[in-house]
Amino acid sequence: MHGQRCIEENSVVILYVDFKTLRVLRVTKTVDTKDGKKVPNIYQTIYGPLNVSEVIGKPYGARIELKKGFVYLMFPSPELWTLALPHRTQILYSTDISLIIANLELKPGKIVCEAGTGSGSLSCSILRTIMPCGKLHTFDFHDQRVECAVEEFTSLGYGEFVVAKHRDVCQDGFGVELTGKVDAVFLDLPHPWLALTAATKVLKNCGRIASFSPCVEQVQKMCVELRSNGYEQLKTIECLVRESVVKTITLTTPSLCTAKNRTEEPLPKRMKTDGSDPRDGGEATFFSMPVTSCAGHTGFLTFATCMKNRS
Amino acid sequence: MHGQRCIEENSVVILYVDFKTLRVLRVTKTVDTKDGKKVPNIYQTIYGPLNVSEVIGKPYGARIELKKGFVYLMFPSPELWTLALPHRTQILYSTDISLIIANLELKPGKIVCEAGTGSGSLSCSILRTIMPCGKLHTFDFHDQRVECAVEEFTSLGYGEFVVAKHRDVCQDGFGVELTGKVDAVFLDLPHPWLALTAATKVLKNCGRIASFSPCVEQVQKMCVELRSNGYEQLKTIECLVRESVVKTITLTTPSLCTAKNRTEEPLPKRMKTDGSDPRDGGEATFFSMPVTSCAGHTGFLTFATCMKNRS
Amino acid sequence: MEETSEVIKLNSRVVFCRVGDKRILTVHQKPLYLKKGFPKVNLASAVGKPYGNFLLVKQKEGNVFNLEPLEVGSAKEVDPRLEATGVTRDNRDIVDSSTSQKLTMDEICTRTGSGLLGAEMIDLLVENSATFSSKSEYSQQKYLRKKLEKYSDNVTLMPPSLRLVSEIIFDYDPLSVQNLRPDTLAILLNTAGISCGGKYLVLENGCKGLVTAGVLERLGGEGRLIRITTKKERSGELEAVEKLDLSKNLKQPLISLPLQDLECLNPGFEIPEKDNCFPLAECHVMLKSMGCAVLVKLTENWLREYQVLPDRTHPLVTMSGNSGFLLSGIKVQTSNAEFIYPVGDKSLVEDLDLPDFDKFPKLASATCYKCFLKPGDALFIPSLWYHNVKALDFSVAVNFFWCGMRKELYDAGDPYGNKDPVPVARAAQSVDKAVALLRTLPPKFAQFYGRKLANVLYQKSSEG
Amino acid sequence: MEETSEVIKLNSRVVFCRVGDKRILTVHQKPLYLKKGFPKVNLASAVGKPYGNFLLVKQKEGNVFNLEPLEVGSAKEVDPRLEATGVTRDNRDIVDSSTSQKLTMDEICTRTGSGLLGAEMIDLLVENSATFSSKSEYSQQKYLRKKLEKYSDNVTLMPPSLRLVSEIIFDYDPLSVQNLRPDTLAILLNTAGISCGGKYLVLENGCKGLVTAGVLERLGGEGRLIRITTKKERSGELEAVEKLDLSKNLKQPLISLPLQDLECLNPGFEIPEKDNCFPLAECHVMLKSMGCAVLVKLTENWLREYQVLPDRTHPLVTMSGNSGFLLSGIKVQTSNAEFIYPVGDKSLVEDLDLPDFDKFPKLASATCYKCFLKPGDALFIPSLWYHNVKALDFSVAVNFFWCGMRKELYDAGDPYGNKDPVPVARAAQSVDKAVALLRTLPPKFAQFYGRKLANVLYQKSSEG
Repeated sequence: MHGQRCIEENSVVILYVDFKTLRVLRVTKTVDTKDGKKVPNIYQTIYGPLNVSEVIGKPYGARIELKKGFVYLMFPSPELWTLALPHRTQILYSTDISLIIANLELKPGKIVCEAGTGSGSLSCSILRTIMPCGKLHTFDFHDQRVECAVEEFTSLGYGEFVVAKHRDVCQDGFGVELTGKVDAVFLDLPHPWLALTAATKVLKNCGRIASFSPCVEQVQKMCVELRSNGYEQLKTIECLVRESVVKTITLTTPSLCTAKNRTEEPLPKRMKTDGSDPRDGGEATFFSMPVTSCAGHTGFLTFATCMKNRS
Repeated sequence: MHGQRCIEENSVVILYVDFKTLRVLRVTKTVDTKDGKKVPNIYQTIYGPLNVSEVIGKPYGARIELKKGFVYLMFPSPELWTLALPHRTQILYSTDISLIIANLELKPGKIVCEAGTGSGSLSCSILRTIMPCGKLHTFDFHDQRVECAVEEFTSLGYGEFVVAKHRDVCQDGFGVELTGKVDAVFLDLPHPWLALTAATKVLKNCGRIASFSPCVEQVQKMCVELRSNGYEQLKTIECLVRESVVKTITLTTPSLCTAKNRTEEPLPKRMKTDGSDPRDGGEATFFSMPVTSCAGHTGFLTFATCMKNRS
Repeated sequence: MEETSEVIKLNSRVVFCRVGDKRILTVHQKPLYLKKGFPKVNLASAVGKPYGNFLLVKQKEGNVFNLEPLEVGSAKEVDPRLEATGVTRDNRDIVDSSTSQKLTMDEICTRTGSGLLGAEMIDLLVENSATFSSKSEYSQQKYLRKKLEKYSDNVTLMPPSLRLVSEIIFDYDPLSVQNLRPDTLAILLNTAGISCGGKYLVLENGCKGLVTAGVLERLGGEGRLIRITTKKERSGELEAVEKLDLSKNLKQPLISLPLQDLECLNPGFEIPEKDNCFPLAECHVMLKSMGCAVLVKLTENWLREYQVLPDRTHPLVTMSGNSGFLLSGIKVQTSNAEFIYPVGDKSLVEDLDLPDFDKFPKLASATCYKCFLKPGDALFIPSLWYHNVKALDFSVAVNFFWCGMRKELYDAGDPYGNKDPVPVARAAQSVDKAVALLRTLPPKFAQFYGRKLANVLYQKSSEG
Repeated sequence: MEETSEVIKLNSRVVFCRVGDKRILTVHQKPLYLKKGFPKVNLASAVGKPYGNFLLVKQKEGNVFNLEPLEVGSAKEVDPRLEATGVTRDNRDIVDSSTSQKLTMDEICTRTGSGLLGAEMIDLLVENSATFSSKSEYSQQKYLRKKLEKYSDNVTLMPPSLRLVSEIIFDYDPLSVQNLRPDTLAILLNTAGISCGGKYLVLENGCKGLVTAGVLERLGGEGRLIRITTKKERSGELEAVEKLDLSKNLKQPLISLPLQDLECLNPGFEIPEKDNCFPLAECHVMLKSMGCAVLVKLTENWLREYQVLPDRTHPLVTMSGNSGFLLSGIKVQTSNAEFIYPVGDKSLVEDLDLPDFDKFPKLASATCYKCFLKPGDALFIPSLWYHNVKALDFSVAVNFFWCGMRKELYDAGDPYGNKDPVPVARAAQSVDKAVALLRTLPPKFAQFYGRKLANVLYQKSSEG
């Protein structure tokens, strides 16, 4: 995946239109019309039509001029994929994904089980981390979701590192062939404790488990069950991210402090930035402040270690 | 209380030694020794002995020179009292106190019930807000605590605005004489729902209730009971305070950016402060950053309105 | 001090709460339009009734609703799923299809006769929704909220309070009050120790008068609130005070003072902004270095609100990210006199530009304000302030001395007003005499009585 | 790629966990002193056994403990009240009197025979404490923790992982890694998209190599990690890498590059500090204005940890207040060429200091770096960079041109290397010819085939 620098036919590209508009684009020269004809693949954007066959051969990150503006062709990293993908379920966002990967101790070569697959946003991040010699076994009780996920994994180039199955792990477990072979299990289920016996079966000694739940009651129940199933090092966390907006402004002395004797000691200014509009004669500076409204809660993450040489 | 600008005999003063060391000082000219003799009241501090009779007549905020340094004589505001008082129980800190007072809609003239009294740190803030025509009825099931609190309220000048009683409100209620006369009730009890019937009895229509609990389970139970007792506008909040440390430093250009062509564009500096040590030839500036470790949890505050024209 | 009226009065303000709508209205005789597509409400129908829960009941004539108090026991519990706020801003829901409701609008209107539904009718909507049970918790909440916002006949009327006013103004547009969240306002008021009868100064810019309103409420009509106003005072600047519906008596402590009148006295403070902590960090450094305050703190507060429902307890999915910074401290006495070695009306320090710190070590602790005067500038020096002037170039200074006391108290031979007033000079002579007398005693006695007399002198003179 | 050994090996590193003590040790033959007043532990006794829970068992000779694996089913559940961390820092407890324990130390030692207690013996201590039941929850936890820290015979041995290494280093002293909390490290590694086989550059200063260790772990031995080192590289700079016990193969991607070697290429970035967000906000402005990155974000993250126990669920009473700021963005292609109206090897813009924006509107979007050269200075301009030089005074410039390509590819008559290389000039001639040919067609056709041929030209030339 790291060797692949240029966009090829049948690649998947994330079309960056603006920071709020990211679209999944499959690079084909033609598309089929309803009546079965093949016509050139033209993708409509607010900046005008994009002739998709023209992007073949461009490097990822390339800027494409359209009639009324430009777009970027981005590599489908798990983060961009998460922003652009069709949400079939509530998805996990990148902060929680980062913490899950770190706390499950994932790295190349690890064997991981995931239930449910959902929209596959976590799956992609797991795959990027465990490739090229690890394996992800992902399960969902929703048939369609599994089908969609398999197709997407393949188109993103993860196909050979993932096994996606339609199964209710609470009832049917993760499969006997995985017994004692799994390094980490991730559960995003309404009743995660129902999958705990199955998880314990497939986990190696000192294997890690993670569970994502939006409500305190689920966490409370899960922790009781984890302890009584011989899990240790329980840790329940929540991570909130606050973004700061950075704005370039033209500095004026506040009208409240216009006493004459202060002119020799001007307000402190930040370094000027060369990139500011050269037509602007004023002195550009900037300030940053946290956003007014931010995500207050996604869910609680509970982690534990499966101890097999006791209990 | 606002007229009182100078320290008198028998005043209570908070002795500010440093930001970590605040002491309650009762201004008496003499103290009794163990064998009943009266001797001059000398208070020992790390900066040397303080002859207490000398502070009589000084204004609050006065600075007293001692042999090895100086101390300040502070007015016993509820905030300083909270920092200096002998902790008989876990106390409420000023952030939670601020929210309780605002959400109970306290102002001069309000009638308030509080259970338990504890160390009296909230009581003092309530009293300051409802004086001089409101009244605080405070209850504790611990006999000694009530006695101490009464003594302290009197010495701080709140005596006539507070009634402190030794009573278990969960069993015995707030007293029939208060029925329908109370604007606000505050509960800091392990099982606050046990006092809910009693609270409903004394509260006016549209009166406010607040409950402080450290654990989620208490909050869960309390909310169920509040709803089934006809309370509305339920709100459970938690407020965390993060302090920033501000340090004055002498600015040096980071060693990583010593390229010669950058000397003409020095690092941005903040306004110099006149108060920095005049002996220091360097260019003093400052930075602020949040503290490394801060309070992560005190308790959850649940507020509600008692609706009496329904259910 | 006055009691809040416990019944609703004509021409008073009330907080009007309906699902998704909380605002402050004046109880007029005429029915009010509340929003587009919603019938008029006759608030006057609630006059004389206690605050609390009401039902919207359609009148026979016109599309007008009256308010009728909910009788004891008659109300059905409002669906607790709706008490959680902030739900509407969650965008992770499955899109709600408009065709999933089996009942048509006409059927709804026929069944209710009024176009409004009681809480008990929501069940009907839910039962007849094809997709409700398959929705996620968030979507169900969103659905119920949407329906109730349209059809609910439940209204609560409350007396205005700072709590409700600050919540309503903040929720409507946090930036209109510079993100001054109700919890931050609460901490501000309590930290400042506002209480009945006190004297306070407020410089509030762009917060719609929330701070002023809060101080006035806690003053209870007694004391003084000096509000510094700037040239740019806009209309609506005191919106919060108006919404709080304070009586004339409660507003009486407020006086305004234009900033210009203060400026010449301003020793150089920046006006704290709240975008980031730098301006306040600067003030922090100043307060500490001047030694005029203790327990100086710079803080930021986070508010987390929780949805607490059976089996569905969690923090709200959106939160306010920013409510500025608070700087606090308690003023203490600074005593420059002891740091600058004064003798008579002079300091012993010869050269203030290059002082001899070995000889005058305490000078390092003194607070010093410096400024440069240009031709035409004037500097106001308050009485009893030690000062030092240095001419950088050829210069002629013109001094003017205000006589704050009666004229005869000043020394006639001292046009500069540097000398002690006549009575002080005389008192000093008396003290000198007393000292000479005490010195005739053995040292231990001289010391003891010296302290005692000094105490008497201090106390009696400050009583005067 | 390699498998972590599932049994403990001699001379490998293990994470040693006992109540209140978590650290990374090397499994030596010799017994280890762990702390004052605590007997030696013979880690070698665990060699060949799987990671997990062990009991400390006293040996007959010497004050040495061996590690014996806990047999299945033999362990008693560790008191769950102790799983919550951060309890010890709470200072609101009632002071624990040392006389409240009825059992003396001698009695304890007699009963256990070893000076260490199993978890089951803690009950005995609790039963014999006069004050335990009257303590608050916090005090009980503190009490139990103190006793277990002294007497517990339970030990867990784990293989080192980035999770454990980053927790141990951060918990020991957050300031030693500039408050780089494990969650912040996790977000950093994931946002950077570290994966096996990639090429990464790390400039890490004062974080004990945590970032380097994290990248190496995720590279799995393949790819490249260029670590920029500064002159001040201190010992212990790569403590995290050492503690992680990476094999030689896993360390192989790491190469160091001194910052000095980079400096001449540095276009003027500040090194981001993490004290506050200003340095990163500056970088944010630069990245945005240069147009070289999208989705540029400046974030701060809060971590809340919860104690989840039956009837005692709450966030921990202390938390980390500060883990710095993270700046992230994704690099995209910038194309100055289209903004500066190039024709041949010149720009059409006549005056770059006072450009005519009406005539050249796109110029406003161009990125421009400016610098001043003093006598003796040299400026390296990478090939294919458009540049403009203006002499402020009388000046003689000495230029040196590197020939990155074979010599014969350059135009012999162009010592400045400004002209296109010979093959390009020739290709241009061919293209001109093609254009002239296409122009003979009707405009619609000329346009259509022009695009087609341009596409062929682009694709084929980039394939080469």
